[in-house]
Amino acid sequence: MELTNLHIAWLVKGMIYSPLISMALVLFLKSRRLSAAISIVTSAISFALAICIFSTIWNKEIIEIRSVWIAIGSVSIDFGFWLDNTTSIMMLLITGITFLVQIYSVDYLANEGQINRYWAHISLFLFAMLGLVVANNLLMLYVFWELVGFSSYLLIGFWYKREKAAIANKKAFIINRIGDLMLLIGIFMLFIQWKTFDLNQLLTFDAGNNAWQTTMGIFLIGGALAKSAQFPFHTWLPSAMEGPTSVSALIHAATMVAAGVYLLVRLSPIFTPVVLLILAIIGAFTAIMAASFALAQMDIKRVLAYSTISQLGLMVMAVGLGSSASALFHLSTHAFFKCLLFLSVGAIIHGLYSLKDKGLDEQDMRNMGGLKLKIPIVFWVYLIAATSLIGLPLFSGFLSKEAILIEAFLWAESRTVWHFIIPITALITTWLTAFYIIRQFALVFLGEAKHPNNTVHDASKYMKWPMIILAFFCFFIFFGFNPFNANSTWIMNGLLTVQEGGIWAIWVPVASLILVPILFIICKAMYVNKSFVLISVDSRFYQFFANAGYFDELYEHTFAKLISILSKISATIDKHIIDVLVDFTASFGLFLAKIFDWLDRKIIDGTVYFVVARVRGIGDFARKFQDGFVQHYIGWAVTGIALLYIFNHFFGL
Amino acid sequence: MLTILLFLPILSLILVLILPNSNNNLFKYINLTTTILQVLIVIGLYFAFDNNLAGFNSIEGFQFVEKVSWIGLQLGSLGSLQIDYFLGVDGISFTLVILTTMVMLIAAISSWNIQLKPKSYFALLLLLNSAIIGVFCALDFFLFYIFYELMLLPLFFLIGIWGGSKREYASIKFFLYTLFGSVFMLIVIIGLYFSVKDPISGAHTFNMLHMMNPDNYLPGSLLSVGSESGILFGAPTRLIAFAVLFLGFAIKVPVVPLHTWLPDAHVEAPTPISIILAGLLLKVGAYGIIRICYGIFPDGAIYFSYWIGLLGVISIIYGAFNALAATDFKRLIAYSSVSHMGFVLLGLASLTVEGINGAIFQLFSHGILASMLFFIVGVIYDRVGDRQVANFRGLMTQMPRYSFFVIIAFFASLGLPGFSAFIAELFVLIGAFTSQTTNGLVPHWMAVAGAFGILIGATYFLWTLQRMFFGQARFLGAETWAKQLIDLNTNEKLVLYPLALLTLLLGIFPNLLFDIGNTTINKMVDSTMQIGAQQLEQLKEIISNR
Amino acid sequence: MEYYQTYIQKQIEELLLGLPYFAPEILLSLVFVLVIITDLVLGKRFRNVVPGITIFGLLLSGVLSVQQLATAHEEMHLFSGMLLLDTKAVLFKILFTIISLLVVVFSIVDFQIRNNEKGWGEYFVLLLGAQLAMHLMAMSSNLLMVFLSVEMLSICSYILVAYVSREKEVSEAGMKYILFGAASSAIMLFGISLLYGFTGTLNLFGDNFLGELSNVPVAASTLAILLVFAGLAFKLSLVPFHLWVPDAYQGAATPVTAFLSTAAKAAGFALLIRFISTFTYSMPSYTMVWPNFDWETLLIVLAILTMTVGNFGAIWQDNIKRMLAYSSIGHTGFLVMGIITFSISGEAAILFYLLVYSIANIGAFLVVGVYHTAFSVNLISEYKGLGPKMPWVSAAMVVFLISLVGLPPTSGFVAKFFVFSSAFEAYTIGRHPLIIWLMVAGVLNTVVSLYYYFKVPLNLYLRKPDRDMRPGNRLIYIQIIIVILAVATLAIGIFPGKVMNFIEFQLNSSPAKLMF
Amino acid sequence: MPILIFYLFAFLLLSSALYVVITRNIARAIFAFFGTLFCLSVLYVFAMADFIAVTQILVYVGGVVVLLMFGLMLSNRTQLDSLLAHKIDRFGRLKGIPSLLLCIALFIILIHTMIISNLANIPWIIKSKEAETIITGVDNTVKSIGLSTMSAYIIPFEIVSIFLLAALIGAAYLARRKKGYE
Amino acid sequence: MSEIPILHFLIISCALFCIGLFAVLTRKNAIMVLIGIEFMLNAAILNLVVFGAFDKVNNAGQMFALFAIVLAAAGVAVALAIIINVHRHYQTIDPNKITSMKN
Repeated sequence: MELTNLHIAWLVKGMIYSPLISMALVLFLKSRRLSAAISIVTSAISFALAICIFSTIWNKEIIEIRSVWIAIGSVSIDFGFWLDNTTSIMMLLITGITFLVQIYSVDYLANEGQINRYWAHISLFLFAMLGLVVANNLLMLYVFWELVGFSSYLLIGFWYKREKAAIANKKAFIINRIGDLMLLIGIFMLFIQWKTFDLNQLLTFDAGNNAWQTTMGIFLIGGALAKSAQFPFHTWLPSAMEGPTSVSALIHAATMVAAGVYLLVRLSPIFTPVVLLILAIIGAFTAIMAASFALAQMDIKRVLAYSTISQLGLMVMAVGLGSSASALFHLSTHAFFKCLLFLSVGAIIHGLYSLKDKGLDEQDMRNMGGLKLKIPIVFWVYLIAATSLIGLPLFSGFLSKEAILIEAFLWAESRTVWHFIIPITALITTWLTAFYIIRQFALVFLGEAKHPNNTVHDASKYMKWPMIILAFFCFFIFFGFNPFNANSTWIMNGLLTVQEGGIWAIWVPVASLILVPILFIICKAMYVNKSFVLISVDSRFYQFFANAGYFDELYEHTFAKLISILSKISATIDKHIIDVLVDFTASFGLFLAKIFDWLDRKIIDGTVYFVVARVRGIGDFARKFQDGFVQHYIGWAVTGIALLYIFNHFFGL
Repeated sequence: MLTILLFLPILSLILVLILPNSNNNLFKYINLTTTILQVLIVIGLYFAFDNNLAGFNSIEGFQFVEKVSWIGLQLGSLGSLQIDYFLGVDGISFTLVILTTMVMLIAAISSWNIQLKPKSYFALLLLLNSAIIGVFCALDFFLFYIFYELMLLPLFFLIGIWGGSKREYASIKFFLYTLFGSVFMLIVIIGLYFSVKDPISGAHTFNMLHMMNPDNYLPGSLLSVGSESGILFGAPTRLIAFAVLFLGFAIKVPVVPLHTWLPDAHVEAPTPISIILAGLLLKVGAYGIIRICYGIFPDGAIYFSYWIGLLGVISIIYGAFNALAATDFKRLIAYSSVSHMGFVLLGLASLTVEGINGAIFQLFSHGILASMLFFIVGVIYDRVGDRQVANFRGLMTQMPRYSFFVIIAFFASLGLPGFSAFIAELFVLIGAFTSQTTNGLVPHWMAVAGAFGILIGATYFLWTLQRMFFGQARFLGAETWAKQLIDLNTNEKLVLYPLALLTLLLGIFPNLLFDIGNTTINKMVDSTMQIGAQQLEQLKEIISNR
Repeated sequence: MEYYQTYIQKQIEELLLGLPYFAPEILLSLVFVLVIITDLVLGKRFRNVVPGITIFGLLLSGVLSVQQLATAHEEMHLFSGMLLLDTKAVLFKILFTIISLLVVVFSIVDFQIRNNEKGWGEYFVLLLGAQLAMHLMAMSSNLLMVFLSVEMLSICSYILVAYVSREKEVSEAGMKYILFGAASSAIMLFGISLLYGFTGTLNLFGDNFLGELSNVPVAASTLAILLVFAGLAFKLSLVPFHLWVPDAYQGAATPVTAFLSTAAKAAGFALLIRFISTFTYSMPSYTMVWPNFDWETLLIVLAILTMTVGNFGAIWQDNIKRMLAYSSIGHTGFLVMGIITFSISGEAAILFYLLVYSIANIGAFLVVGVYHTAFSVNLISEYKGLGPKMPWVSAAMVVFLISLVGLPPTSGFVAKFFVFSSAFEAYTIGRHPLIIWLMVAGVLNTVVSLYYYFKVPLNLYLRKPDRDMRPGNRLIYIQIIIVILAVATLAIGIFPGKVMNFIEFQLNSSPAKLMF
Repeated sequence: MPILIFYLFAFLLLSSALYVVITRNIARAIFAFFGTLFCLSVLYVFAMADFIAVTQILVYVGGVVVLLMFGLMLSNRTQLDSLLAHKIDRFGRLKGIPSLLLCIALFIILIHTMIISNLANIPWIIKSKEAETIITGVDNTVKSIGLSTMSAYIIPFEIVSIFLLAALIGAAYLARRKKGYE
Repeated sequence: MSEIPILHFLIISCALFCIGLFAVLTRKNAIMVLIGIEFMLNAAILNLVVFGAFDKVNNAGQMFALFAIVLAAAGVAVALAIIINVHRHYQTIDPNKITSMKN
């Protein structure tokens, strides 16, 4: 059956509104089961509809469904849908992952009170996110953009009783708000330039290369960078880990943070070269920076948070390089494996809840170790996801990551030598990525349990299946039949014409993969076999071999130290420069506020007081004459006459 | 119908005065009934209201018009004086009339627990009600002025008798400030009256609509455009008159730096009065600017637009920073009002259809949200008699329902899409942004600065949320407070639900409100730009000829 | 001898012709004498006979005055130009009657007057004398009559101020008042003698008065006019002749203060208007003023000074009567604002203002009297928390004060509006730059006046009483009067048309050239 | 000769008036006041107002001065007892300097005005001289005053009677101590 | 009359007026103040009489002078009564010491 636009509009509306309805219902439900059920069912409906829409529109003509929302003066704001391949992928991704994460959450948050809030907020998030991706104009996009931020705020603050969560969600929202306003200003500038908010018209405009458009571009990317936690806005994301892990998985790894990339992809046609270059630089820098931060983390979720930032950096870079398709492709693959990583980490944390009772941090990797056998399901899905993140062949991560890297090298090739900094940075990032994720893997799963008598339980039913499903999506087969060529994947094909990698198509995978085994060995030596080294102190020779020629120590003292120092430096920069800047801005704001407050009290009210005092002063002056001496009264009166006369006489009154 | 709307409270007032003091509970029911009836009437009017009529400066566009000669004097050499009882609403004023009845209803419900001298309280409240409706409906300047001044007195007592600890200071400050603004208006009113004549009868008139038509100005009069006589102290009298009127209304809006009465008055006033102050009184100022400053002196509107915009931006940012520094919850909200009203000014200054629509929308939206916010403050103040931010922590655990509304109100106020404030601020900013390119009145940087204000707005609201509502429950008054801080009761929910729904409704379907005013605003912008530019040209010519 | 006979005959004929137009005054004189006699004969046994007759006489003279409205449309020069009867004068006379009636009623119930150790017969006698003097002031067209009527009002006022002689402050007030007043009238008399010397006539509306005055140097005529003006300014309490006001008002018994601040002031205005109209009388256009004396600037400057001094002086006062005294100085400033138009509308504005102001002011003094009687309080700071104790009276007080501030919907607002209007009209005609400043000063003073007036409701309602106060004496009748006055204040404010149209109509019915 | 008398009395008038102002002895001041008034009445005669002169002596000298004397005796017995007022500090006198300056200034203004107004040539006076309607020594002013009182000035005359009655009643009221207690 | 210029009369009256004023302003006895006022009044009366000499027809000057004398006398009587009243309360008639009412 051929679906008309009208039908599709209904489908889209159904997809968007079903979570909204669920939110409205769930918000006022006390029942745990019912609220979960409603929320999940509506997500499922959305997912089903998304599939339906996807199948209708994939690789077909772009469909735009318009209806006017507000029309005032020259401004007309639509509430309409823009359905193209990008949208349909995003839709699918969002609804699918949300659905899975929701199922996961049933068990994950089984012991939380007021759980209906959670379901409502997740539904709200889904609604907002879907609205964001189907929006046919920038203002509508902006509306949902903010709503997404709002739901993220609510979800980060789910455990609002925790002081840290309260601070974290505020931080997240405010940093996002900065970006939002930049975006809004950018949208307005765009409106002034082209008198429209519509996305479809955007594509027809000439990118041009003037200062106005560059400024506009900078404002526009500001919003995206904040949402995608890119330098210099990245600090909120690690803090956002204060929310439940399922939220981190869904919002702060798979979907919402990717919205920034989505926006960049959407807007990339109108970016001037300068803006694109800025994007590439910021993306690359963020990628390597975040990756190096991840190395130094001990909190299990923070490692992943930095990892997310780093991966998003790669995507942003890809957009900056003009390769939106690879960015979007990486976005999709990353969504699955990063979500899976989070979910498995969540399962670990959930399994280690008993640590909490002992006053230990259940998220600290130093308290873990040797979990491989205790929680096999989690172990396996984690392994798959991590492998995908590292980008080993046969996994989806390989395809997308290599696509970006190859694009980067191709891009640099056509430019100057200096431009190679960016692809090389990206390459180093992939190494670091491998390093930190192996490190985490080693710390958590390998070795021996730090707290052997601790009870750990594996993923339960509701947690298990979503992870397993996600794990499937980490394999190449879902994206294309050629495990080595990203260009053959359907997503890439569906998005844009892609250029062939040429020589880089061989070089880059080799370069990026060559270190992985070595890194694995190093990590294992450093983090797993450390105890072994310590125990066998008696034989230096033995030790030399046992330690593989003291490579461990060598790494420990050079490599690791260096990395540790570097990461510490980076962390310091983060902490003492960016945060200080943020803090400074905040304190400067407070300072300004104090000044204004003072102004208000002293100057403005002071002026009022001054006036009042003058008034009283005049009154006092008038009063002086009234001294009670009647003769003085007469004297003043006569003086008055004399003065009046003199005035009249000399000045003609 | 407008007369009924106007005099219903007066009738109730008389009823309240007649009834004996003994039955204290009766008065609040009378007041409630009155306000409910008013809301019903307004709902009826809403359906009878024709959105397609463009009012602003032509009588044809006004609806529910009532005109009765009120004071007619043959003043010898002054000519004859014609003052009418002249009511009517157009898109702009009708929006505000709707707001008035709703806010009054809210105030009536939130006055439920008034124990001190209920008779006087409700009598004054009813008087205030009538006066505010009158201000929005009056089309005769004299009538407008009378209602405008009449508002002050009940407020003085309502703040002064039922207010907080510094109520005396606050009430007299409020009174002096606003009177200072309005008495100067009197001179301009007289000047206008001398300059304008009724085109039909030829008598001097206070009819605002006649004042808006440049043809009705007597040639050679002080406020006429095209002659030497319109010069005072070397400047065109019209511009001076605009400035004077603007000053008067700006105090009420309030505009930084004329705002310092507001924090005191709002903080000291009892909750229902704070609601009325923020929800309606501030709107009266803005309405005055629109109807009178812009309507009668379009040349001034154009001439001063830069400065009005600047004042708006200063108010936005300054108010926001002050809210950030506030330690008193209510003071914070009060300053946030200053900030939000700055948007109204910015929108007006832009003189674009979008900007002014946004400004009117902001008036309505802020009316609802400010009511909600002040009510929210009132809830905890009622319970423990304290509202220092630092004295509360983790209220969310203690009062989840309450916090739910707090979050809605806060996020609606900080401009979250889906709520009315977002639409308002959006359109104001669109207007401000497009102004430079379409009519060149407000530069871009002001729009950017206005947007910056939104950011600070987010900061103080979120900070307050974090400090007061999140975290572990911990109060200054410890156990006692914990016992007193019970969650919302039915009465309070009855107030908060409609408000929350309303702001949501308008956020999603802004056309409900835009439709009422749009035609009128279109006309307003057109005529203001056209007539104003023309007049300004003439004025410049005269000045340069001197 | 025959010459004298015919001369006298002619004079007597004129006298007889004029007498009918003099009926209210004759009646007042008769009642004056009657009251003296009744007081002597019946005063001790029937206390209320004297005030009764006074009220009756006032009413009757009021009725006669109203009747004069019909005849006074022509300008009537009576008794060889001693008096001039026109609608303006009649309207003023009606105003005086209304005020005096209120004052008499007030006096009857006033604690001080009622319980005066020396009785109250003389009090009403003197009130009647003052009333007669005011009537004459409104009609004077001869410098002799001007001086005579002013002196008569002054002397009666002096005694009235010093009437409650048991009180220390009363006698002090009387002494200050009489010394200041006598000096002022001496100055005025000197001015009159100079005017007489310069013109050779005492008749202000004679054909040659202005003409002769134009023949002397400007400086000389200015001096003479200024000296005469000083005497009037003393009655009006214009700056700098206001200094006696606070002391005298504070010291005098409350009804007397009410009388001085309303009736005496109104009479002063009647006379001032009459005196100034001399300088427009024989001018070709009624808006034209004799060029040798700049009345406009003088009045503007004095109006600004007066309202400023009055209102700003009031800020500091704690004694309610002293505060009201200062405020009455301030109101003089506003009233003078109405004069500068030299037009009917200005005159009408003044009449309206005076009426409204008098009602509100007497009302306020009545309330002061009630509080004094009921709670024995004199200071504003002692008014704490009294509002709810006497709800109607206090509410009425608020109405009066609002009216005095000039806020809608009270009549004070309309009055202020008219006065400002006439000032504005003066500006549009003459474009005198100071008028704008006068209006600005007026506006600022309004704000200032709010500040001190509202100290009263502030204390009445907003503050808690220091001690438990119970009204000693409820004074039901006076409360009713107060409420009626408050209602009148509101009613005139909402429907000013009737009153104003009446005044306008009456004034306009006189020939235009007489109007100022 | 009469002119000399005029200037003599003018001198006496002013010097006695000054003495009244300057002297500290109240009793002497009152006598000097009496002298001043007498001198004034002489000047009235020079101004062809014989009846006024007589009235002046009767009313003022016979009435006012006596009244003042009584008033003084009633109110200021102590000062009358020690005819000489007690000495006050010299600087106390300085307080009068502003007043003195004010009076001198006023005097200058007045005299200046009188001189510039060229009194002898005021038109109506000249006209009156020409028409010979000035009062001369042979005119019977009493008669003319009597006629005026009964004709043109009858209303003021009657009013004055009421005025005096009011003043009388008032003064009597104020002076007595209590009702029925004279 | 004719031999003495009007100006001379007026100089005398002006001087008397100012002397009276000086008394009013400086004397520390209410009765002396009254005397000063009488001087001022008499100065004015002198003016009236002097000018009245040229006004034979109406005789206004002399009439006015007559009235003025009478009024002044009445004024003195009332003033004295009040002053005596003051003396009863304050035991002094120095205006500078009777200042219970002032700001």
